[in-house]
Amino acid sequence: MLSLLTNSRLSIAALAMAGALALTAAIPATAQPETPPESAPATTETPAPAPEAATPPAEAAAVEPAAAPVLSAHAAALALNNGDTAWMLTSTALVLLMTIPGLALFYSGMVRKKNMLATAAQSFAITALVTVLWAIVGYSLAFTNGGASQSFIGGFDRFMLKGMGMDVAHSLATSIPESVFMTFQMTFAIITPALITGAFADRMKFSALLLFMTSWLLLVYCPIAHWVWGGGFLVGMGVLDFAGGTVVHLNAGIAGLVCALVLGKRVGYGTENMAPHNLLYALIGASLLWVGWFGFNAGSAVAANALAGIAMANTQIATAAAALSWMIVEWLFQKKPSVLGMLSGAVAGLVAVTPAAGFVDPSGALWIGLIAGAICYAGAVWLKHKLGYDDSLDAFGVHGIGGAVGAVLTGVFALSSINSLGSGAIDGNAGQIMKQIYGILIAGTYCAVVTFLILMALKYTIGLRVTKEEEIEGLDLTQHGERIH
Amino acid sequence: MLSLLTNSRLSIAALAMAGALALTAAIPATAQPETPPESAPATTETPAPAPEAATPPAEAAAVEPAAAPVLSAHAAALALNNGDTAWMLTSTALVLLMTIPGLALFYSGMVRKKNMLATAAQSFAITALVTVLWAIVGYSLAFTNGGASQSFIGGFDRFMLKGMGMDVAHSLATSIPESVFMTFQMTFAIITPALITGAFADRMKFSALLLFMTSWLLLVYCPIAHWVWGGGFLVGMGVLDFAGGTVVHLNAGIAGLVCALVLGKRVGYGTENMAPHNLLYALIGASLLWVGWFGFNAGSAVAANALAGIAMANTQIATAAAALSWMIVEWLFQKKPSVLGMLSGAVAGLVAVTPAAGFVDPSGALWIGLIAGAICYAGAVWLKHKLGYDDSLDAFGVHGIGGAVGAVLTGVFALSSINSLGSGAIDGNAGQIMKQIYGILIAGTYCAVVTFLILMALKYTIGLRVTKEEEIEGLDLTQHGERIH
Amino acid sequence: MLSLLTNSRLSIAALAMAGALALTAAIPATAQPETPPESAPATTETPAPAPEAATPPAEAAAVEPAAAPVLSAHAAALALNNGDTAWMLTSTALVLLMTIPGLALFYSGMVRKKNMLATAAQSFAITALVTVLWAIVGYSLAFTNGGASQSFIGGFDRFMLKGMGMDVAHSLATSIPESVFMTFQMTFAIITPALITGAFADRMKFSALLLFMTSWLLLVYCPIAHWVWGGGFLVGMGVLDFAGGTVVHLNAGIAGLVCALVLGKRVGYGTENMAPHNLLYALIGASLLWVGWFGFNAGSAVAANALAGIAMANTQIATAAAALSWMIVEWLFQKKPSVLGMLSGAVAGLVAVTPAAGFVDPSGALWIGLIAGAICYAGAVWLKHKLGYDDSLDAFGVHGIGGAVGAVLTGVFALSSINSLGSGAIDGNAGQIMKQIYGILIAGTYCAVVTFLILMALKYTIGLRVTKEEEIEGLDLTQHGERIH
Amino acid sequence: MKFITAIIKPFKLDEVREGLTALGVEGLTVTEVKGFGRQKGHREIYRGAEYAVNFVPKIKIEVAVKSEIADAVIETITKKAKSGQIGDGKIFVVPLEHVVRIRTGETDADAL
Amino acid sequence: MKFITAIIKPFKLDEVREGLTALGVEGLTVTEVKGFGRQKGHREIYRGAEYAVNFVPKIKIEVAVKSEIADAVIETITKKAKSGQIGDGKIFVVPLEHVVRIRTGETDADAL
Amino acid sequence: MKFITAIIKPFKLDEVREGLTALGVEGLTVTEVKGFGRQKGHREIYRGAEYAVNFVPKIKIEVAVKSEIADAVIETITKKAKSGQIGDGKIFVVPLEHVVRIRTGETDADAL
Ligand SMILES: Nc1ncnc2c1ncn2[C@@H]1O[C@H](COP(=O)(O)OP(=O)(O)O)[C@@H](O)[C@H]1O
Ligand SMILES: Nc1ncnc2c1ncn2[C@@H]1O[C@H](COP(=O)(O)OP(=O)(O)O)[C@@H](O)[C@H]1O
Ligand SMILES: Nc1ncnc2c1ncn2[C@@H]1O[C@H](COP(=O)(O)OP(=O)(O)O)[C@@H](O)[C@H]1O
Repeated sequence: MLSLLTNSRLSIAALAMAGALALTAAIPATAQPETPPESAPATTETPAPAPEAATPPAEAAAVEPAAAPVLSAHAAALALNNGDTAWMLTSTALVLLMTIPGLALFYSGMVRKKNMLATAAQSFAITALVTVLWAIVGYSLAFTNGGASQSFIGGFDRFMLKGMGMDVAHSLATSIPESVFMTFQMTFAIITPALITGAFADRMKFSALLLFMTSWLLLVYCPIAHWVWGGGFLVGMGVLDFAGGTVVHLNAGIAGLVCALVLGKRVGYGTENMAPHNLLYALIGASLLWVGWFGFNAGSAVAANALAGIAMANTQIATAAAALSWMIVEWLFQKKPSVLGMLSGAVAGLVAVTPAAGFVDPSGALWIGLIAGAICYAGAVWLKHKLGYDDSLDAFGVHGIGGAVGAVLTGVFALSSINSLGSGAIDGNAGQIMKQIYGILIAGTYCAVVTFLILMALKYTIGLRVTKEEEIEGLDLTQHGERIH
Repeated sequence: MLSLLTNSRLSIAALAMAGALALTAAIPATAQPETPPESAPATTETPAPAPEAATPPAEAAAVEPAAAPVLSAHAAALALNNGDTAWMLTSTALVLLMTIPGLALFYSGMVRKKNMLATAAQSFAITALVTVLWAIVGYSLAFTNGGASQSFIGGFDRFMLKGMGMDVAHSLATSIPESVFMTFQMTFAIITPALITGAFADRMKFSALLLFMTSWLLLVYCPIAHWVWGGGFLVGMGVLDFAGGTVVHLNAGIAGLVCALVLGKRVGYGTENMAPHNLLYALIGASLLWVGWFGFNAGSAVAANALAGIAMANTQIATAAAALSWMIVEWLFQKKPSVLGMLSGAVAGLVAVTPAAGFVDPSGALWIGLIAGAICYAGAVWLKHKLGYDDSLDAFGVHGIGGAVGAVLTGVFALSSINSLGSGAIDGNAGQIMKQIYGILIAGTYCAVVTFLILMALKYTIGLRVTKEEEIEGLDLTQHGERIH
Repeated sequence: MLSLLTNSRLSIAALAMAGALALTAAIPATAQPETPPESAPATTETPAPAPEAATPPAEAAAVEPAAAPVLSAHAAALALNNGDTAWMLTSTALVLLMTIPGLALFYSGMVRKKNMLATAAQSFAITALVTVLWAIVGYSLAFTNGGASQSFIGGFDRFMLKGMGMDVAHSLATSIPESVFMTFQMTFAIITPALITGAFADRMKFSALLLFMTSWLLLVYCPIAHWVWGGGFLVGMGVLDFAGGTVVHLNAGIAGLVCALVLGKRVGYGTENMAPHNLLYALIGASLLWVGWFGFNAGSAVAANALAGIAMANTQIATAAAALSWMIVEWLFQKKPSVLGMLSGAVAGLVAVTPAAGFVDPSGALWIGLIAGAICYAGAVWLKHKLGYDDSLDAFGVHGIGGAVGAVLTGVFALSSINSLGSGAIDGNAGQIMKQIYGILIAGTYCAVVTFLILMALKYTIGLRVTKEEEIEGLDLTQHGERIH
Repeated sequence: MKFITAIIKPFKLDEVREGLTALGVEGLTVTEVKGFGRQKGHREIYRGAEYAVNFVPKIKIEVAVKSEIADAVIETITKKAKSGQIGDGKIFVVPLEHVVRIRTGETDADAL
Repeated sequence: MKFITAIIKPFKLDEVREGLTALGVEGLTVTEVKGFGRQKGHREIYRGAEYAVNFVPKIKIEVAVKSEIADAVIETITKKAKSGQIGDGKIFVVPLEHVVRIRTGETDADAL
Repeated sequence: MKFITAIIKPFKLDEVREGLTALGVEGLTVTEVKGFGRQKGHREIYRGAEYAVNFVPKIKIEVAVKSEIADAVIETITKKAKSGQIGDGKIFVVPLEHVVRIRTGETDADAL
């Protein structure tokens, strides 16, 4: 699927068809509704060594009788653990930091001066837009129980967040208030669409962007998040995705590729100088992505425990390994180790370790980083030029490919000694690799098809792209009436 | 009062008089001294669902007999909760991040190149200055028990922080060490004066700035903080201010307006091009303000619990709503959604939700954001030009107006189901709105009068403003002997 | 010793000899092997007021029987405290933030435009490099038990981090998972070499940098960290170093001085304009260093308790005092308070309070800041020009001198009422000062000698410095093939 | 035709441009330059390293005009750019042989 | 010899440079300038404060050539820099008396 | 009078300025420009996209002088700006008809 998707000459019709087929195939495979969302990776933790893990359920049970009548199906009584809550409040701040200013700067530093403000503003505007959408209905669709349609999508129990009381938790994380869980998940819903903007940098209308992202969040992100985390059908299939390699990165990467294909190349692509204006901003951005990713990955333990600890260590190690790996490969092929290369490698490592962070040990993380750095180098530097699509800032090259590599390698390196919920090929469970690939195919296909349909709908109504003149003058002035002086 | 204050043609004498009157009026209303600071919003939490809330007092009581003899009136024995402490250490770091580099960049990106360093340096220097003042006497004045004068000002029990031992807590927050409480409050005392600098950007002497801020902290900030948080008379009046809408934002905004009026307009205002030099810095700054504000608002729960959780969720939602609201209004009126508009809207939302964060539910927060974005747009874009004062970076337009809007709307949207300490008009308690307005009037008047007096004292001694030549050459070179190359 | 080291005319041979002698002298003084690392400052806390401090050991003891067979000598069973873990996860993120983007920007803003990317990239590349080295063998060498050689260096029990299981803690910090302890310490190992780069900015080859840092980490940092924190001989001598004044700052400063001497001056030093290109970056960097240092110093309590609280308060106060102190001294001598001066003062204060943060009270911190600001001003502005070495960004002037000043003043201001493990001259224990000086001499000498040997080895093999042409063209283009446009 | 180059103080640019437009000049080209002259520069100090910056920011205006209006142009610039303070700048006039408007190919007076 | 100054649109620079190289021109000097002319600028708005920016980014090419090839050079620039849209720019030619190549001290035609 | 334009290497600016001051030249104007000539530029690579930058940073000095000292000025620039390496730059001299000092209205030689 992945290789299909990267082929720009593949007819769009074929793509849509493949997607439809894969989806149809997927439906029967998931006909076990009402599965409680108990086994979502985000909650997994090795039960033995964490004494607090034992207590909360007990307390929760004790408290539940009184609170039960008003609780929605996805909810549970809060069994507050202040330490876990402290870490999740912090993690939420860290993941927000990834998008603003992290991703905003990472992308802004890579475009030409005339588009720097507009590029950063896309991340900022998406942050505001998704927050409101998530509070109104997005969270509810992704994380509540959808009843009959639970395998595919949640319900409206938390429409406008009503019922999210002070003594309630989500059943995925009973030791923290549901408000914290909801906001933490919100930051994931924010960064995913923001990542896509790298693919179509320098050419989408700001108004089209807002409409595209609104549709994409509700039609693509919320369902897929529900499948993987909200108790939907992918959970039941045993796909391992610790912190969102598939939901966030693969998803954003595939959507980016479709955007790049549908919008077409930038004016002057290949002939004009499109060198990044100021990579120092990109370096600040990549650094904040790195730091913030501790919240993303270690926060996905939804507790301040050994699982969070190992996720943080693995994140750090894989990221560093991938930065070095990209650097070395580039040094060999291009004679110089570029700064943008180190940054790109680091981000590739962060992406690839995301599904694996709470399943592998540090040597697994080291390998994942080394492999992801080299493969994403090939994706961003070679494949793109080979196939000729203009994925401007390599949303697909880094997040799509990195996400896929990470998902597969999670199937290779997962160890049950780290997390009882998952074991991979080196742990004697070679079948996990196929499950991982299956997860990639289903999510990737669905994402590609629906993204394509949304783009088409917009293209033939309000239009997606600025005019050629506007593109040449730059998005800062034409979309926002401002510029950097 | 607010509308009076915004009228630049209002004679200064009238202003001073009005202030003096309001103050006199306020004094009798607060003749209940020795009120223990039990009901300060910062400590409020729904007692039931937080199991740890029950335990600490018990332990505290057990420990107290031994420690009691040495404790000051404001202090209590420490009943350490590591989770709460972890979150408050983090919150302190987050609020510091708001000022440096957050606010420094937000403001610096909006001025002309020749003043960028000096503008950022004002925030940095204030951070250093206020830290030292706070440690010496500021904290003591604001947060200790002033004995006979307790309604108006604290005492000297913590002069040089003496007595702040390892086993002591502030009675407002017994689960965290007093050192953490003191430092957390310090970060609020830092950002408040720093916010004012936006009003007189590009024209105050650096030496005058240091003296003004020293006086202002001790004569304006410390008393008002004491009235609201330290057990002073505003607590007893039932004014709701969760995280400092009045103490911090309204206060800074009013002071800013007075500064703008007293210092006068920038040379060339209205004729020369004063376009912001680099709004990307402003975007970084606004983003860090947003992220750091989690520490400001959720940290004001002084615990890692459901109150912190709802405060964080509300902060996120109101901010996003205000960013969208300002953006849409501007799009309608000016034909383009500017980046600076989105940033300004976000900050307006952050300001407005500050007093409300721990009292309202997410739909209240959504409304607060939507309203604040639109009103602050009017304040910064319309009112200022209408009345003709030069509040250079809209300290009053955003913080003053946003702070007032937030205070009033807290009186509208507060729900006792969120926080037992407060209920507003939609909860059947319409009288709360008047209390909120009363709080605004008292704090605003006091601030305006004393700020004015301080400025006058400095104006006729060392002088406030750089010379016209220095202003034209820029503050970077003339005040600091440096520049951006 | 310090004054010897700063004398550029001191013959290198003499330096090496002095080092060798001091080392020989040190060996007998440390002939008590097998000392358990119980008294390392990082774990110290006043035992009484922290109720959780009592519990964990008990639990640990209870769990140990089962887990004991597989534990390495340095390890213990994990007695998880979620609050402590939450804070240490956060602290790790904060310390990483110090290096990327903090230090990267602090340094990058001070160089000329043509070297800005390369300078920032040095911090970024070191982050990646040290992470991998630390995971493979660095952590093991510094923090495991070296058996017979334990006084000098750890062993290979954690080679590739094997055995770092989910239920294991380091015996220095039993309330947090070893993975968190390891990653927290990793961030210290990252920033130390990165600090050195300030000394040789603008002239080292990128390839030489990578090899130098690899050798330096393993041959200098790991041993010294082991002596001070890993149970090595300096612990036994009673040297007080709360958060790494000697291991990190003095060490980096001395190494920087040796680098500056060996590499020689920049082309054009003293004749060409080498004014910092953009001090706003430096201001962002210094601000992030300040914020991140809360993780560094308060995180060194390895718990979320009163010790962390006082360390944070002291950090804030000393930093502010030093910023003001440098500012005032500069104002007197140079007629203007420069922005770079305030930033430099703040960093000097951060450095100087590092060894003291968990041993002194706030007035001690105030004095430390005031003294360090003034002395480091002399170091960076006067001594350097006097002696004529080109420590480009004052790695020695700020970190070396500040580290030494802080170490000595810790011996002056330490109070046993703050931390039972240390008392200084004002507490009646004047002898502590000599111990502190002894610590400086031993670590400084060892560092100087080994750094010199590594540099010589590289100089005569692959070469250290870029060619004169490359230096003139700038490192961005010549080392990385990129530039800021 | 004449090719007139004027070095002026940056904040005088708008006034000069308006003055010239009023005279009927339809185009001009502006460059940010640094001037060295009687007007002094400034000193910058960074951690004790002192740099004397001898150059002052100036604006260079280049305008090609028909010989008939050259004097009026010079006079207008002189009037509008004058602040009376040192550093007001200079005007240089060289003979202009030939002009082409790229868009249309028009030449000389037609191209101005 | 002639000293030719051309004001062109920035994105035409590479084409013009290649055209001149093909003609045998071995050197030229480029400056980023701002042009005022028939082509309109843009407006920026910041919190209600509106700024009309009348200047448009342009590139100035300066090239000294032997008189013989001056016409060819002018023609090439005209051809390569033309987009047909307003704002394409102008070419100015002034007589050049003397040229020196600093490195060698060669003068005039030899120095070009 | 002569209007002398010199293109030099950036790091030679201070030497040239001092040399000219010694000659009695009281003013000059400096512009940052990019030169194309025999000296090669550099290549930049960003994620596989390669950009050849053909232009090299240069400094342009413009100085108006009395004809009498023109030769001395040219000689001084040649001497001070020479590094002997390719890319040292060129000097161009055009006749200068008229000069005005804006502040005083002085003209020609008085204005220099
Ligand atoms: N001989 C000259 N050649 C070229 N530019 C000059 C010359 N003399 C002065 N200038 C320019 O004019 C500017 C103003 O000159 P200056 O001597 O400072 O003051 P004033 O114009 O009042 O005499 C200088 O900064 C420089 O840019
Ligand atoms: N008289 C002039 N003197 C100097 N530069 C001029 C003159 N007229 C035009 N220019 C330059 O040429 C550019 C293009 O001119 P413009 O009038 O906008 O369009 P066009 O070249 O199509 O007529 C201007 O931006 C300006 O830089
Ligand atoms: N014919 C020319 N017209 C305008 N500028 C020129 C010309 N030839 C050279 N230059 C300028 O002189 C600089 C140096 O020329 P170059 O050929 O690189 O070396 P050299 O001066 O040593 O021959 C160029 O970068 C360019 O700016």
